[in-house]
This record gives sequence, structure tokens and C-alpha cells, in this order.
Amino acid sequence: MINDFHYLKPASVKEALAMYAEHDDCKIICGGQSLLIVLRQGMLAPEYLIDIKRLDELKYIKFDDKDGLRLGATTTHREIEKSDVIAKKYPALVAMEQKLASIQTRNWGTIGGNLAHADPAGDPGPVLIALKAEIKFGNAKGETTVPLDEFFVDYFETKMEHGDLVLEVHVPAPDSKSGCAYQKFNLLDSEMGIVAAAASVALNADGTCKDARVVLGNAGPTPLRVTKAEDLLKGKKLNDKLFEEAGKIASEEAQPVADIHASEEHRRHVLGVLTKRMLKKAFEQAQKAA
Amino acid sequence: MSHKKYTVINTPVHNIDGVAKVTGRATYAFDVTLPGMLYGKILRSPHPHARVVSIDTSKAEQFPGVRGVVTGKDTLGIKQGIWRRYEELCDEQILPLEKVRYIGEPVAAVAAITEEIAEKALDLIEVEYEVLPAVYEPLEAIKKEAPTIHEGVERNINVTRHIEWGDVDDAFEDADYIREDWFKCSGQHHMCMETRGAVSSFTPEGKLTCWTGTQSAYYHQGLLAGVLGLREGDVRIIAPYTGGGFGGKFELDAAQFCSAVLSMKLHKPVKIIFTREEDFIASKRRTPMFYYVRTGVKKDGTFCARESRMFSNGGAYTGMGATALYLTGFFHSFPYKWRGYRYDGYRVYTNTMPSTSMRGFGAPQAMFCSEQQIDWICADLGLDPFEVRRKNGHTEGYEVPGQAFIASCGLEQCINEIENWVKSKGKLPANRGIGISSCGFMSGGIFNWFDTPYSFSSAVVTINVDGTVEVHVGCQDIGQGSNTTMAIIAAETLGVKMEDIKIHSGDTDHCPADLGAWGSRQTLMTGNAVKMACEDAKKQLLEFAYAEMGINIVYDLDIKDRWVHIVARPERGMKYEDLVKKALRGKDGQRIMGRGYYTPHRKGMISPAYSYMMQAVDAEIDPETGRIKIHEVMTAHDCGQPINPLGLMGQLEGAASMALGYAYLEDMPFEDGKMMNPNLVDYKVIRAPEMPKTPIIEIDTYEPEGPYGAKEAGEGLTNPTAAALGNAVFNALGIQMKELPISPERIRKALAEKKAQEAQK
Amino acid sequence: MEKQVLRLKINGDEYEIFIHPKTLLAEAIRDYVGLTGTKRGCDTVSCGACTVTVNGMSVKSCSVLAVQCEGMDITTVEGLEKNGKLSPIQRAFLDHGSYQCGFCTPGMLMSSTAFLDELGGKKPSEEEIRESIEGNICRCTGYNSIVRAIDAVAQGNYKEE
Amino acid sequence: MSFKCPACKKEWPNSKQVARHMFGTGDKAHRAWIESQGYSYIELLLAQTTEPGNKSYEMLAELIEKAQDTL
Repeated sequence: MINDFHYLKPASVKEALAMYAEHDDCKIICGGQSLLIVLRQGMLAPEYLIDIKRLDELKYIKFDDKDGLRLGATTTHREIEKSDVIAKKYPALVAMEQKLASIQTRNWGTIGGNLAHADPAGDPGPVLIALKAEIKFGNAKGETTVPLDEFFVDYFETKMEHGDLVLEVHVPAPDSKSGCAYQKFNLLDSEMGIVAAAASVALNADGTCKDARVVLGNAGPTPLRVTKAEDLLKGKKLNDKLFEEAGKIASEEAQPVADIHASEEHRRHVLGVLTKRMLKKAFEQAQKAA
Repeated sequence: MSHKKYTVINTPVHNIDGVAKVTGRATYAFDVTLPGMLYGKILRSPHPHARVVSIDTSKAEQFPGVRGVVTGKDTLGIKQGIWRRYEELCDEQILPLEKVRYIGEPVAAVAAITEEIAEKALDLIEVEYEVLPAVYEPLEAIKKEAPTIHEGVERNINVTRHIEWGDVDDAFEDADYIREDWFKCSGQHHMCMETRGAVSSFTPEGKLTCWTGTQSAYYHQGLLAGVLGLREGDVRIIAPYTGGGFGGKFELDAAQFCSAVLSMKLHKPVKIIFTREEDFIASKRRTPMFYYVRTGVKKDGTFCARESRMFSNGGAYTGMGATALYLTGFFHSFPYKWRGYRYDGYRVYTNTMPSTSMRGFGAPQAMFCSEQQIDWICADLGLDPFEVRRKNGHTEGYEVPGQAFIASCGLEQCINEIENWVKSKGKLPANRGIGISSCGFMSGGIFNWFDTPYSFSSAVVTINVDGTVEVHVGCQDIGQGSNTTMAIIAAETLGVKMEDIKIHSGDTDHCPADLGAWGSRQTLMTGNAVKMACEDAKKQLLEFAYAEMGINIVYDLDIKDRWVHIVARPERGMKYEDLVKKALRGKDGQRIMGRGYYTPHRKGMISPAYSYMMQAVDAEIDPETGRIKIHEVMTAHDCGQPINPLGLMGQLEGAASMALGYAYLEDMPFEDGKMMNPNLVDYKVIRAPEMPKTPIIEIDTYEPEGPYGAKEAGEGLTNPTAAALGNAVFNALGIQMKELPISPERIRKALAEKKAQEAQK
Repeated sequence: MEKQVLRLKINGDEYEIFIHPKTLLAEAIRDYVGLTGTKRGCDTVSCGACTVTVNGMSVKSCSVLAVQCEGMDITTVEGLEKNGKLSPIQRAFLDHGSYQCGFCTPGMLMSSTAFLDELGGKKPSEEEIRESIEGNICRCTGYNSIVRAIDAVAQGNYKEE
Repeated sequence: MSFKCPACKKEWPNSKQVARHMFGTGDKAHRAWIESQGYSYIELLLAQTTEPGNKSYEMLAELIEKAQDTL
């Protein structure tokens, strides 16, 4: 059962930040798709709850070819899923959203809330990191922007201090010859990944690997970048053998925790398989890309 | 104009409660609110096995908003169980006085003005436990050194069941090939969408009314009366609508008992609704089973003998588990002819939640072992699985020695249909396989361990002046559509239209006793009672028709579509409505009332009739990750004469989804007696995207014992699927799955073992 | 921890209720407004029995604070029937036997209704239909009869009456 | 000839059936008789389930045959 709290409903981001600064024992609710479960389990019992769901200032999807994509924090998953420009420029993002929980959750849940919740099994993290996204958060005093892979620090913990609010996610414009892919391993389509892997590949004109990213989901306290695997690929002509190799590294580097759904060994193994497959998929996209 | 055979049966009709359900008007116990109603919550044991030293409820009682707290001391301390005939099997005190035997067992209950206050008050109840050593697995619990869970029960063996026919050892002598295997079948939760719950109201007249979801209002009336020391007639069970049952809602549960005890103490209505977590940890589950199976066959695939030993994890109490123990043993022989068959089943107490009946009633476990082993034997001997099943399968007129008589059997047609379907699929791509499994099921059990003097089913039919019909039955519509089925049978028998029929069920004050909705009873048993009652009423009408129409006595009269007519000359007749009015006048205004009942006699040990089916599962496995994708589930099914085609289809598709869940998704892992996934995030139930197409072919047979030739449909189809998937995996990857559920990790493990073995060769 | 007056627009009617802000939309609808057609089957936003539409979007009312929905258009299963006429999807459910125990049915109907409205006449694939109800658990039907009903409406076989 | 159950005197055509009947019933009276012969009912049951064959039943059948004339 949810403990009582004072409900605050700011009319602007400015007001929201002021309120947040004013109250110590205070939480932000936006879509609340994760928060309300936590509150119900009594794991959190804030004295104040600030509702930013209706802050339309933060509800936007902007794209231009130089600057790339900018997502306001209160943009819902469903809005991202249904955006034509994102479907055109970042298909992996849409594909990920289509498999994120259920339509009901995507209708109400927001990208900012999802990232702030920092669940290592969350879907957007790995894909956005593979796409080299950065995240902007701010408080009453000012704003900070960090690369998303530095944003997550531990289970359900981010760089944000008390008073900080996620404002925007920025995804740079995609490379001309690049691709990105994400897949989670689960038993039911609509559930969180037991483990997951995202990969992005950018190619030089000569077809060699310009850049690559491998990011694992639910394979540690935060979305996990496997730089060793990335370095292995950079500069090389990519092939199945390298992907296989990268997969091996990923399963070694991963820090998955066993539970009733899968042993540590199985998680490591599947992470290797997914990494291999996603790299290949991203590579093939990059080759096709104009 | 012609005299049609059936005008209602096997025509597509809407369920009679359909509109109420699609408009949200259907009210469940979950929705019931009464004036002055209090809300109850239950305090549950955190220990798998402990002596309750003391319970201090004073703080909780003083908490603002709390109206009362009850513990075992407020009860009569009666040990209850649904096997009333056998005292030693009535072993459960809800709110126990001395010992708790599983995590989640109720120890106290609070009633308050809000649910929230009641929940807060639970924390103020101080219970002192003396923790005792606990045991969770049957093979551990039978060891000498294992703790005793029920005083005086040696080695924790709760019940044993033994079945044998023919000279088993002699039959094994004749076998050219003998195969032995061990299997481990997991538990499964009923996971009804409506969690268990009840609203109880005890009034100064000394009468108790309980609104609750149930599969058998009469059972709950009897059980509640028993534990509360009331007369059965002073307890009224009202089951408005029930949000699913699947075998989990006909034993007395803590919501019903605790709300009743609180209401009797406080003289106010009390509502208790289980949370999903409570429903998981403190209700009941499908019985986990360990099977040893030894089968002997001839070179040509003729079955000689089978002997099986089974240990089931009974959990803390008996409940319906004793029945599952017998049925799994019987259906383990099904649907084949064995010269010699022997089964020894042992139900073992453990410190886990009680296990009980669930859709299939022990048969899905039995089939998982039997049907897979048959395919492995075929592979070992290079035989054709279809041929072997045809060769040994039941046939019409066969008698299972001392157990059952098979009056109708469409097994061979089922096998032929599935064989054609599988052949039509041709060669499959790599890592994809089709597995088959045949089976059958009962149409209601004939055992009376509830020890009631009432008939198994009864019905009362009354015809109103305008021709509308009141049908009072004790059967329980839990979503399977029994009310609609009874309406169809009534309309057909009386020769009226569906809209003329009103079904009254689920209220023990107005409906005759009936054992309820379990073991696939109702179409056959209550159906027969309804048919008999309608024929009784119809006869009373037709007497007047003969007189009124002044026709030759040798003519045969009938009613169809509200037209009373001569069978041979349908155009000669009169309106049913007019006949009813005339008959009423003729009888000095006496209501035209028909009575019917059904109790099976001389029908063997199990059931009056058996359905047959064969199923094929087309599955694809990702050999790298072990993930399973089900492409299609094809079924050929013999349920005798279909009564309600739409309902039949729904039941069979529903069975397939639940059975697929059992086969590869649903599991109930325990650690130190604690269920590890008591929520719908971690307990995986199949959802729409995973659900494959499930085409079904109906095989027409006629079951002489069933109403209009009908028999079981809907429960039995939970039986073949796990085995069929196992066989699909075997055919796709050549690995043998001996443990449920068939998880990605188990598949990978089996693949690794296979590799290792091949490396040795 | 003050209670507050909340105005909710449900099925076109304005309701004024006095609640604590922690009240979930599902609780407001069932316990304060008394529309018990909306069910609840879990505490983990898993089962979808509590699905209603808010401004035409399907949401799980157990995962939304009632106060967040002030001024929005909420529709529950009771709102599908218009002056005695069942909606196309309700009639399709009847014809296809897309319900059994009926406990998940209100949520299923609301998810399907939102999905069909979003389609705006576009013909969906079977996969899209299945995904449209993946947030709703049904333990009885095995979903296929529900999929057939949604498809029948999407194909235009059922008109508004 | 027919065989009597040493505990309840029920009759069966052969001694193995009496043995099955005794295991199946397994109430105090039937257990007691088996114990009186110096065996543990439970031990015999478990033996019957843990290895193939039919050892316990055959053994009990023998005891029953021996006991017939004393009944």
C-alpha cells in the first residue's frame, strides 16, 4: 500500500526545479510506470511527490540533419515509437520501443522517467548508448550534459543529485554508413530482457570499421559498454569470425547475476550470442546504408 | 415443414451471460459491497514449519479503525478437508492452533473499516514462533531423519494409491524390449484472473451468507457449515460470477473461512480479497510429481506391460491431492491397452503450499512421461509412433480391467487425422520439429469421498404460463459456459428457443445440490439431470396435447421451435404457448414442474465416459539460446456430440494456452519453502503474441451415457501438450526432455550432454 | 497529508470525488465512482484487467494516479455501450465467444477499442492485433477468439449501431 | 482356494492381491499386522517404489500365505 504524500503539480520546469530544491524528502513522478510499483511495495515513501507529467515544455521530438535528435524528458515511449522521423533516421530506437513492455505502459511512460529510474534491464539505455546519446539534466542552479554511458552509476542510481531533473536526451545525427541493432532475450515478447545487447557499427568509405559500440543490458549494475570488444573491431574489415570473437569478449566482460530465470552461465552465453548477432545485423545495415 | 433432429444443439449461440460480461455489468465477489461492510486482512506465517507459541493481538485490536482480530482460538479448531469420508485426510485447520506447516499459512485475521487500516494492523500482531526443521522435497521427506510434518504420519506419507491389472511380471517376461525412465514434473499455479476472495455476512437470525468465487457452491456450503458448527441449511453460498477456477476454487480457502469467522464474531459483513501475491503463495497448485516409468514392448511395438512409481509433492495438507494421486495413475495407462499394468503412487507431505487438483487432474504429468517414453521406444526400435499408438490404442467396447468401460472412442480417427496433417507438412527446416501425443480424459468422477447423500447432480425445471422456463441447477458457471450448455440442453429437450430459458445457479438457497464444476462433470452429469427434468416436464405437457389434438395413440408427438406436432406429420400440431396455458388449466393451475438427477452406478472406478484426442505441436528451437517458438498446435478431438460449438472451441483453445504454459513457461521455484516468483512479472503466463494458431478437428462419436451423446471437452486437452512439445524438441534436436518446464537452459544442457555422448562414441 | 477534491470526466459524466492524491485511477473508478466493471488482477502492472482509455489512449489504471487524469477524457467498459447499443467490438466479442470467465474482458475490450480507434480504418496484420493485447492476460480463452473478434471489426464487419 | 487378509479377513483369489490390498489400505490395523511379522510397512512400500520388480509385494504375499491356516 502506498504511503501518504503531499502532491505538488508545478506549472513549469522552473517551478518544478524550485519545488524540488525546496523539499528534501521528495520524488518526481512523470509516467510513474515504475515508480508507482516501488511506492506500492513501500520501498520508497517520499513526503512530497512532484508531478511533471503535464509539463509540455519537455514534451518534444526535434530532429535536424546536423544536430541530430532531441527528445524532451516527458515524451512518451509511444510518441517515440510512432515518430516518422525517428523511424527513418534511428530505426533501432523504434524497434526497441515496439518491444518495450506493453502499449498501455508505452502510452503513459516517458523516456525521461525510464532513464532516471536507471533499471539495468531497461530497454532504452543500451540502444541510446550505442547511438552515442547524451543526456541533459538540471536543477535550480543550472544544467549539466553528460554522455549517457556515464550517466548510470549503479543499480537504480545515476549521476543526478537530489534536485536534478532529466530535461532532454540528445542523439547525434547518424553516420552516413552506419547501423544499429538491439535485441533482448526473454520468454515473453512483452517482458523485460533476462539479458539484452545493443550494437552499432559505422564504416569507412573503404568498408573498414570506423567505429563500433557494444552495450549489454541487464548484465551488471548499469548498461554495460564492452570497450574491449569495440576496440577489437575498430579499423578492421568486419566478418563473422570477428563478431564471434566480440561475442566471446562480451560474455567474459559481462557481470550478470543469476536468478530464477537464468543461471549466470546461461546469461553470459546468451549475451555472447546476442552480441554476435547484433553486430552482424548492425554491420549489414551499415553496408546497405547509402 | 420437416421434423429436425436438433434445433438448438450444436448451433452457434451467445453465452447467456455474454452481454453482462462485455458491458461490465457482471459482478464478482471482488465487486460486492454491503452496508457497514468491514475489510479483512490475513497475517501469514513467515516460517515453513514452526510451532505457534503465542499470539498477542492486543496492540492490533487497539489500533484506530480496527474492529476485531481472530486467531485459531476463535475457531472450533476443526480439522477440515474435502475428503470428508476419511477423517485422517481432513488435516487442515485454517488458522491453526499449534503448528504452521508452510510459508503463507494464515495465523490471524483482522477486520477494520478500511483495507489499509487492516493491513497496517497486521504489523501490530505479535506472534512467537518456535521454528522447526522443515523439508520441501518428497524424496527428502520420506527419509528416516526427515522432520515429521503431521504428528503420527510415518515418513510423511500422506496417502498411497495402487492400481494393478493383469499379471504384470508375466507380461514383462514376454517383452522383447524394456525401457526405464525417471521424470520430474513441475507444479503450476491456477492463476485465475480473479484472485480468491469472499464477503461473509452473519446475521442475528444465526444465518451466514457468503458471496464468493467458487467451482462448487454446495461444497463450500458443506465445508463452511462443518468448520463453523452451523447446519448446512443455515449457510448460504452465493457465487455471482467466478473469475476462473481451473481446479483451484472448490476447497475451503482462508478468504471464505476468515471472513466468516470475523463476521460471526463482529456481526458485520466482512470482505477479504487476496492480493495476487497471497493468491500465489497461499492458495494451492498443480501437484509436482516424480515418475519412474518402466515399459515393456514386443519388437513389433505391441505393448506388454508397464509399471510406474510416483512420488508427489503434496505440500502441507491433503485437500484434493488424494484424488489427483489416483487419477494420475489411471491416466498414465491411458489411452492404451496393457496386458499388465501396475501403479504405486505416494503423496508425501512437505513444508510447501498444498498441492491439489488443476485442469487435467494429474493427467498432464502422467502424459508428459508416458507419451514421451512411447516416442523414445519407437525411436529405439525404429517403429512408427502413429502405427504404435493405433496398434495399442483403446477401442469402442474395450474394458480397462476393473477400472473403466469404454462405450465410445474416436481415438483411431484422431490418430489418422493428425497423421495426415503431420505428413502434409512435409520436411521441416533445421531446428524445427513436430511432436505428437494422444490422450483422453474422464467426464466427471464417480467417487463420493465428499460423502454426500445427495445425487451427484440435480435439476428442477418449471414452465411459466407464457412458456418461459426456469431451470434451477447446482452446477457452477466459472466461465466454461455450463449455464449456456444447460440452457441449450433444456431448450432442445423441451423444444423451445434459447431466449425462453432462464438458468438459476450459484445460490445454495435456490439451487439443488450438485458437486459442481470439476473433473469435467457438468456437461455429462448436470446435463443428464437437466435433460431428465425437461423430459419430465415435457411429458406432463404432451399428455394434454394428445387429448387436445385427439390423435391416434400410436402417433408420436414432439415439440421443436415452440411447435407441438406429430413427428411423422410436422404440419399437424399446435403452438407450445397455447399448450402450456391449456395444461395449466387442466392441472387446476398446478405449476408444471420437472425433476431430474444423475448419479452414476456400475461405471467402474473412474468415470461414466471418456473423451479422446491427439495433438501435434509444431515448434522451432533456437539451438544457440534454447528459446522455443511454437508455430502451431493441431488437435483432433472426440467429445461425442458437441453441444455448444463456440464454447467448445473456446475451451479447447484455452486448454492449449494453459498447457503450453505448463510445457515451457510456467514454473514455481521454491527456496527454503519460499515461492520465488509470486507475481505476474516473474510468473510467466502465455500472452497473445506467443499464442500459436490452434486448429481443431472434431471427431463425431456418440456417448450412450451422455446427454445427446455428449462427453468431456476442455479439461482433457490440457493433458497432451507438454508431451507433444517434448516430442517436438526430440524430433528437432534429438534430445530427451525429462523435466518440466522445457526451459531454454534445460534444452542447452541436454544439447551439451548429447554432444558429450557423441564425442565419446 | 491533505485529501483533495478531484473532478474526473468518466464516460462523459463529471464526477467530483474527495480523495488522497495517492489514490490510483483504478481505485477512484471502482471505489469512489463505483464503476466496478474495471477489474484488477495484480499489483505489478502486469495483467491489464484494469485497462481504461484516457484521451483515447489505453492505460493501466492501476499504474496511474487519479490526480494525473484531471480534465482528461476517461472511458471505462461501462462507456462502450451507447444508449442500449453495444459497440462493434462488444458485439464481435459475443459472436466470437471472446470471453469466458469475463474477468479480463473489460480490460481486453478497452485495449482493443483504443487499438481499433488508432487504426482509423487501416487493416492491421495478425501480429499487430496480437501485440495490441499483449499487455492483457487472459487465462481462459487462449486469446485466439479475441484476435478473431478484433480482426472482424478491423475488417469492417461490424458497424456502429 | 482363496486367501484371507490377516488384518480384516477380506478374501481374494490370490495372495498377491491380498498384499496389494494391505498396502493400498495401509490403515493402522493393516500396518500393525505387517509390523507384527517383523517388517516396517513404510520400508516395504519404499522398497517397492525405488527398485523395479515387485519384491515387497511378493514377500508380503509369502507371509500372507504362511499365515492363512492361523486365520
